[in-house]
Amino acid sequence: MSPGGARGYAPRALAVPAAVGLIFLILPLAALVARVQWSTFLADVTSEAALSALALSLSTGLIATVLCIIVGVPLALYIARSGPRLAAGLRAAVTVPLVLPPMVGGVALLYLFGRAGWLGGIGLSFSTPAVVLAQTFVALPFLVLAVEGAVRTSGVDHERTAAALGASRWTILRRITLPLAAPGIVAGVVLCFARAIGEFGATALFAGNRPGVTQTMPLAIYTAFNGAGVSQGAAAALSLLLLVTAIAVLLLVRGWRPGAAR
Amino acid sequence: MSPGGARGYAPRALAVPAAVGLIFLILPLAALVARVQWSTFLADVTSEAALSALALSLSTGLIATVLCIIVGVPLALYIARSGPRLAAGLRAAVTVPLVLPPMVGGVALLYLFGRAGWLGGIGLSFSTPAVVLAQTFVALPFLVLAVEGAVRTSGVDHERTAAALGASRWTILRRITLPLAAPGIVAGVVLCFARAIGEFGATALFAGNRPGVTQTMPLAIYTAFNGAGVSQGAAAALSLLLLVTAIAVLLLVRGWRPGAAR
Amino acid sequence: AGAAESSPSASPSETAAESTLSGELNVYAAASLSAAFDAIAEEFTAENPEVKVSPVYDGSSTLVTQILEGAPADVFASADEANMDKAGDAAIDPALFASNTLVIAVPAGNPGDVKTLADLAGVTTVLCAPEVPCGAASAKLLTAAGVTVEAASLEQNVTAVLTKVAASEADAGFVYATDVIGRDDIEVIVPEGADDVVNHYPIAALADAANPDAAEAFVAFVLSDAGQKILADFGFGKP
Amino acid sequence: MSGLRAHVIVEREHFAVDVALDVAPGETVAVMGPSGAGKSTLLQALAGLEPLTDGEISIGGRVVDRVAAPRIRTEPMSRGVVLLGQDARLFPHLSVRENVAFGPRAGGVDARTARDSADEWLVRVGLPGAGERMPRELSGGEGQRVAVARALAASPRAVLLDEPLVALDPATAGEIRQMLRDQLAGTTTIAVTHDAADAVALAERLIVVEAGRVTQSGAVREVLASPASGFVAAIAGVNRLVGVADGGTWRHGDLRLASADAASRTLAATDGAALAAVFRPQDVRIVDETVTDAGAWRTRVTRLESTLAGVRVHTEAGAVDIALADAVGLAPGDQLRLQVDPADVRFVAC
Amino acid sequence: MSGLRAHVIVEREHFAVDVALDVAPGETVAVMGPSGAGKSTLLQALAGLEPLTDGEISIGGRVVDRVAAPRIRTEPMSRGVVLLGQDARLFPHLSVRENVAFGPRAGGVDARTARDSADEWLVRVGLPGAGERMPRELSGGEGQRVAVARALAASPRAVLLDEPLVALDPATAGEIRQMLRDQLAGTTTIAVTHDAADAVALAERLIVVEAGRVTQSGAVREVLASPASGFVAAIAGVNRLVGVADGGTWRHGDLRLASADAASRTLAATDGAALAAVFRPQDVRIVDETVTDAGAWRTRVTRLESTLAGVRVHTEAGAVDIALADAVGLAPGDQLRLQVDPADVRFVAC
Ligand SMILES: Nc1ncnc2c1ncn2[C@@H]1O[C@H](COP(=O)(O)OP(=O)(O)OP(=O)(O)O)[C@@H](O)[C@H]1O
Ligand SMILES: Nc1ncnc2c1ncn2[C@@H]1O[C@H](COP(=O)(O)OP(=O)(O)OP(=O)(O)O)[C@@H](O)[C@H]1O
Ligand SMILES: [Mg+2]
Ligand SMILES: [Mg+2]
Repeated sequence: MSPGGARGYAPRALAVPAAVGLIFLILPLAALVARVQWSTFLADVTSEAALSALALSLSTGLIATVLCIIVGVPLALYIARSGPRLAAGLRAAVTVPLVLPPMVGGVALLYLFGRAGWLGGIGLSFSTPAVVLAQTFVALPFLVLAVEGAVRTSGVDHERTAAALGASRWTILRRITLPLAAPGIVAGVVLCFARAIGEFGATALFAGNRPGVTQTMPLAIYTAFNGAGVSQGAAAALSLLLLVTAIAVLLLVRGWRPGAAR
Repeated sequence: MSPGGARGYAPRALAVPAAVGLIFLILPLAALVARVQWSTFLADVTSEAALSALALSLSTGLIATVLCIIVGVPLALYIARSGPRLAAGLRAAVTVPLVLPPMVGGVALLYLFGRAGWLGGIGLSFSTPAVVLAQTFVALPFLVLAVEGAVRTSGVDHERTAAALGASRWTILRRITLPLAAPGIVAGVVLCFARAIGEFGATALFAGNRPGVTQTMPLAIYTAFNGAGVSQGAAAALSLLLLVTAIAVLLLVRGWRPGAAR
Repeated sequence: AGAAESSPSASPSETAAESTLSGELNVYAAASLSAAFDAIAEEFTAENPEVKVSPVYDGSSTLVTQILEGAPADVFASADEANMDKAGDAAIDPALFASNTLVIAVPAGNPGDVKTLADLAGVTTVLCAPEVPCGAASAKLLTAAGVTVEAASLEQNVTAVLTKVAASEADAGFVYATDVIGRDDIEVIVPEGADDVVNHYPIAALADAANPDAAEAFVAFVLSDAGQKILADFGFGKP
Repeated sequence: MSGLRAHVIVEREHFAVDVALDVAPGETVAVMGPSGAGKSTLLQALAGLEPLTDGEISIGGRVVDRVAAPRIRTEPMSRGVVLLGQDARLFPHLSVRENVAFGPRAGGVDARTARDSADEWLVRVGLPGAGERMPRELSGGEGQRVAVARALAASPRAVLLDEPLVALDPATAGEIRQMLRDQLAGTTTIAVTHDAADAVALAERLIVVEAGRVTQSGAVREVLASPASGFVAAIAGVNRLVGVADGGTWRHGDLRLASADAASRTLAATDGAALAAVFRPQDVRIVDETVTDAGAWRTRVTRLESTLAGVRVHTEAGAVDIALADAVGLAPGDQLRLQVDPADVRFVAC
Repeated sequence: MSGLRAHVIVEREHFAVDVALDVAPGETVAVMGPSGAGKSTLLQALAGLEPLTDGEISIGGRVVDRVAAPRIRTEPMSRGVVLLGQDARLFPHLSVRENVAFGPRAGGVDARTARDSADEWLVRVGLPGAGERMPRELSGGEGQRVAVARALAASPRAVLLDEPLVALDPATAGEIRQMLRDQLAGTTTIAVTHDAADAVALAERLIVVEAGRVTQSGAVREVLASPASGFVAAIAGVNRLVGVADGGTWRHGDLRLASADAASRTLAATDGAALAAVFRPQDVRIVDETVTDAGAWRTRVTRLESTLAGVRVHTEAGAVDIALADAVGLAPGDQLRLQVDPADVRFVAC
């Protein structure tokens, strides 16, 4: 691919708003980093509570992302291949947990899975699975909507060609549909994982804030931040830890750099 | 478009996880609705505080979305057309506000734009623009990543064709790139608007909670929820109001039903 | 302003001597209690080595919602009586165990030159929202002093007020005395009449406690002299 | 190997295909027709990519598509038919080898075997060593050849080829045509083409589709020799003038042709009916105005077309091939007198 | 209207194009070459879609691309050149009319005018009334025609056409060819094609590109008549045997040809050198083994190809066209004796 070609022909002036956007995203972070208390930084980020919260965040975040992929990609495919009316309805339904302030989402989950809830018998609330559930609930819409956009953009022509070559539906899915929509799926997974790992409100309500069991990084940050008598340096340090780890994970995931095509 | 063709060839068994996903997204909402106190519902949702919060949420949410589009689409285009390494770096930068618990994002914004912050001179604190800024900060990554995925999926071939027909970069952008990536852009805008309108943590910290000025719907819901002596029925009612309005707005936006192509 | 519905049942030494308590004890406590309760838990464990105390800190209203929805809590320590009331029958004989008073927090260096309650009217002041306990208390204090303050923002909790003040965003704000212990970016002014607006902290073992004996013991320990001393060390007032 | 028998009816807003065909096991049938006649629609319906409005399709004796009750609709992947579409549409994220190996892999062949067979196919289409390349690194003709290899590598019971030799230069096209002939021997094949040479070289039978209907069909050379429509005359490269049989002669304007040997029976049998005279432009001569022999007529030049051999002069009544030198000074609008030897003319009912 | 002068060097990993060309203002030049020869790469480089590795391009006397300092690189949209790519690549989200009106609109023409002109162009390519349709509702040939209309409607200073008539049946192709001839008269044009008939009908000059280099160029008929390579012989449909000039005769195996009139000068001038004999398959006859006249030679059949006119018998030394009936019993491997009249042979230096 010729460099000129691969880059397309976006107007050069767009570099200005693009730079504004980028700076706007990065600058607050810089301001945050500037406020980290480096004297206690190492102690803050290596405390047992911090590390166990980080481990919990990563593991639940990854499990939630996997769950989101398992149910979200099919849902996205289904919406992408529906007629305009049905698709609009389904998309609206998927948008719900996105619009709901996460705390309300947590309350809703609690109403559903809590003691008096319809599915209270399962006894999920206030356990590690509850964290995963809360994260899945808030992160799923991101995956679904991003993947749906990508699948719709890539169209059905290649699927039809594959069908005409005798490929089964599963083969088509695995070898054609998903790889072709890969950039969008990667975007969706990134959004999903990031949202899951940053999830606070719903987890706080639905899963609670039990160190080692349901206290994820954002809850630990919240506790550090709200804890009486503690300065916010610890919270900033923990935020930085979460941030660096999350981005490292995302960079490690191979698909994270989809390049042009394999 | 033949129906069989337009629907592609996704395996039928995927309907099962898709349905699971859909139900999982909808059921908690149903549980929430079940807990709404219908006796006070009308009073709750038509109280002046509720309506002014709703109006504020919608207006700031829309402005934030527009801001996100203005800076986010160029940024997405730029990332989509960058080489794999640069793109990975830029994507990581964009992911930051996504991973950061919104509360921390709010603190970061405060450090940056607050009176004592680097850009303190602007004097944004406790004002409606601060709400917009907080929403833009948390919502921008969603737009950027979703749009980038879609633009990358749709490729540069048609842009090249348009260039070979003498179209300027702006014309190509307006008539080719953006329309072709429309499904993904719509997805991105939905994600962005929903995230902006549901934003709580950053707004609470950065903009504060001034009824009529910075008290958006999620803040009102939180207040109702935390209000001593008040039952949570009001919070549920307000959540429902926010939800219905947001989805109505999304359904009204014409592009929300992109169909196959115009 | 204490409540004497419950009396300390046993002295700590007695408990230690006879301790047959064991298992996990989930203590749901208001966020503002975190530092103090960490210390209490440590002390309690020292006396009851078989008991593993797991404190869970969050806003009182969040905690009470969770308790009502079946959270595995044994003890609930609320930052206000309203949320304890919400727990209703779930809480067994709530007892007040601590109190807290409001102070005026100003940024280091006091840029607004705040000295009295009356000065708050002329500077950027943030308050807690009237719906939440600290807001209600602030309003009471101001009303009592006859000062009208146009709040720049009605924050959701004390932390938000503190953050705004620490960031010099606001020139002053009401927070609890215990919130500012050990902070060097904040200066504290104790307003006149603060003692008249006291926030009381109730604690109770829970009816659904999985470990009722330990729960009862923990509540007793908090109310005991040893517990009270620790609370005092963290700036809490007598119940 | 299995025959294919179908009655395909596809209706669209402004267009309908209604074609019945019956291809014997192992037979190759060519389909030709003007642009937009419905050829691709026909193949897509056979492949299962386009739903039938009505009709029925059976492959190897098994009904795979039927609109009338009991409704049957076998999916494309289960028909055992492979379609090479009009667009090459290689999978952009797979290497050339992976593209070619796609069909065998989908059919359950193990990776190694599929890979080797893909490499063999690449040799057959003249692209040895191209396996590692990505589709975007191919030229148009190379992509077309990979698409052909991909379709054939799927070793189907029946093959549907939609313009397999498009985008190829004559030299390469000749080689691929030969390869197709060899490889498809014994495979039931329907090939849409725009080049009569393909039909002659590849197929036993030719079906002409115009505006969604079959207008002519039969052995390839027979169809080309007796064009039933202007379109077939154009692909056969012959003149076709419609006139009337009139007492043993044929009339079209001032052109009268007497029956010559073989044609006499046709002429006699269709007295008074419309009848087309078919003759090659190279058999026509420009003659003097003075010539009034049988087989001469006056007409006007409509356009001049340069051809490989010289110039083809199109007139209102037939075209005539002349040498380059003879075309000097000729222009559209000129009046000409043409003549054809009745012995060179075939009469075809219409 | 402006001339085009270029030296295009594009290097890729396994492939390089190095072509110099000079097209006079208003001239039409055809480019032919085997699949993968670099024709599309050449056009893309001229259009600015493919960066030069080296060389220079000027259009209308203005340098638009130069690798050597001072580096110049005018963007595709500013070159005043329109490229009709090998893939139609219609904009899928725009109606047919909007597709055709795209160029004019991009060039600043107002909506109404662009719309009307688009409709005119649709009439010219035989698709009146198709303006409202979407590209996915078009057949392959219809899409191709819309792409042609879209390219020409942009009224460029120079047009680059990459196989404009591909995917069209002969009848439609003839009409579009005529339309192109009329519309492009006076517009500088480079047309890549695989059909010698297109080159003859459309272009004044023909440039043959093989493996990235120009191997022959000149007036179209002249190039076709004296093929300098097997590829050109194939597109011209003639035999080309390479032998040596040897004292006034030409030898290739046991085939000896004496100079006939026109060729004698060439033969004499190139004594001892390699020389190609060019003759048409239809001028070759199969003769008895007993014939030992000049112009006869023995060879073996390699394959039989059905053609419109009959059968073309390919041998190790040249092909011969025979009637269908005469091919009965002939098979690859058979020995044949062929003969050609020296008067029908052209000798071409190589
Ligand atoms: N999806 C569609 N919706 C509506 N009409 C269509 C659609 N696809 C094709 N058509 C129309 O149906 C007719 C037949 O199209 P088809 O592609 O079968 O033609 P074709 O014979 O293959 O032509 P070509 O030789 O140009 O490829 C055309 O008139 C075309 O415009
Ligand atoms: N992006 C690319 N990267 C690497 N090689 C390429 C690329 N595009 C084309 N090629 C190679 O460059 C050569 C020339 O390709 P080009 O498309 O110019 O051929 P062409 O003459 O147009 O052939 P055709 O008649 O088949 O269209 C081919 O060998 C092709 O494989
Ligand atoms: Mg077709
Ligand atoms: Mg090409």
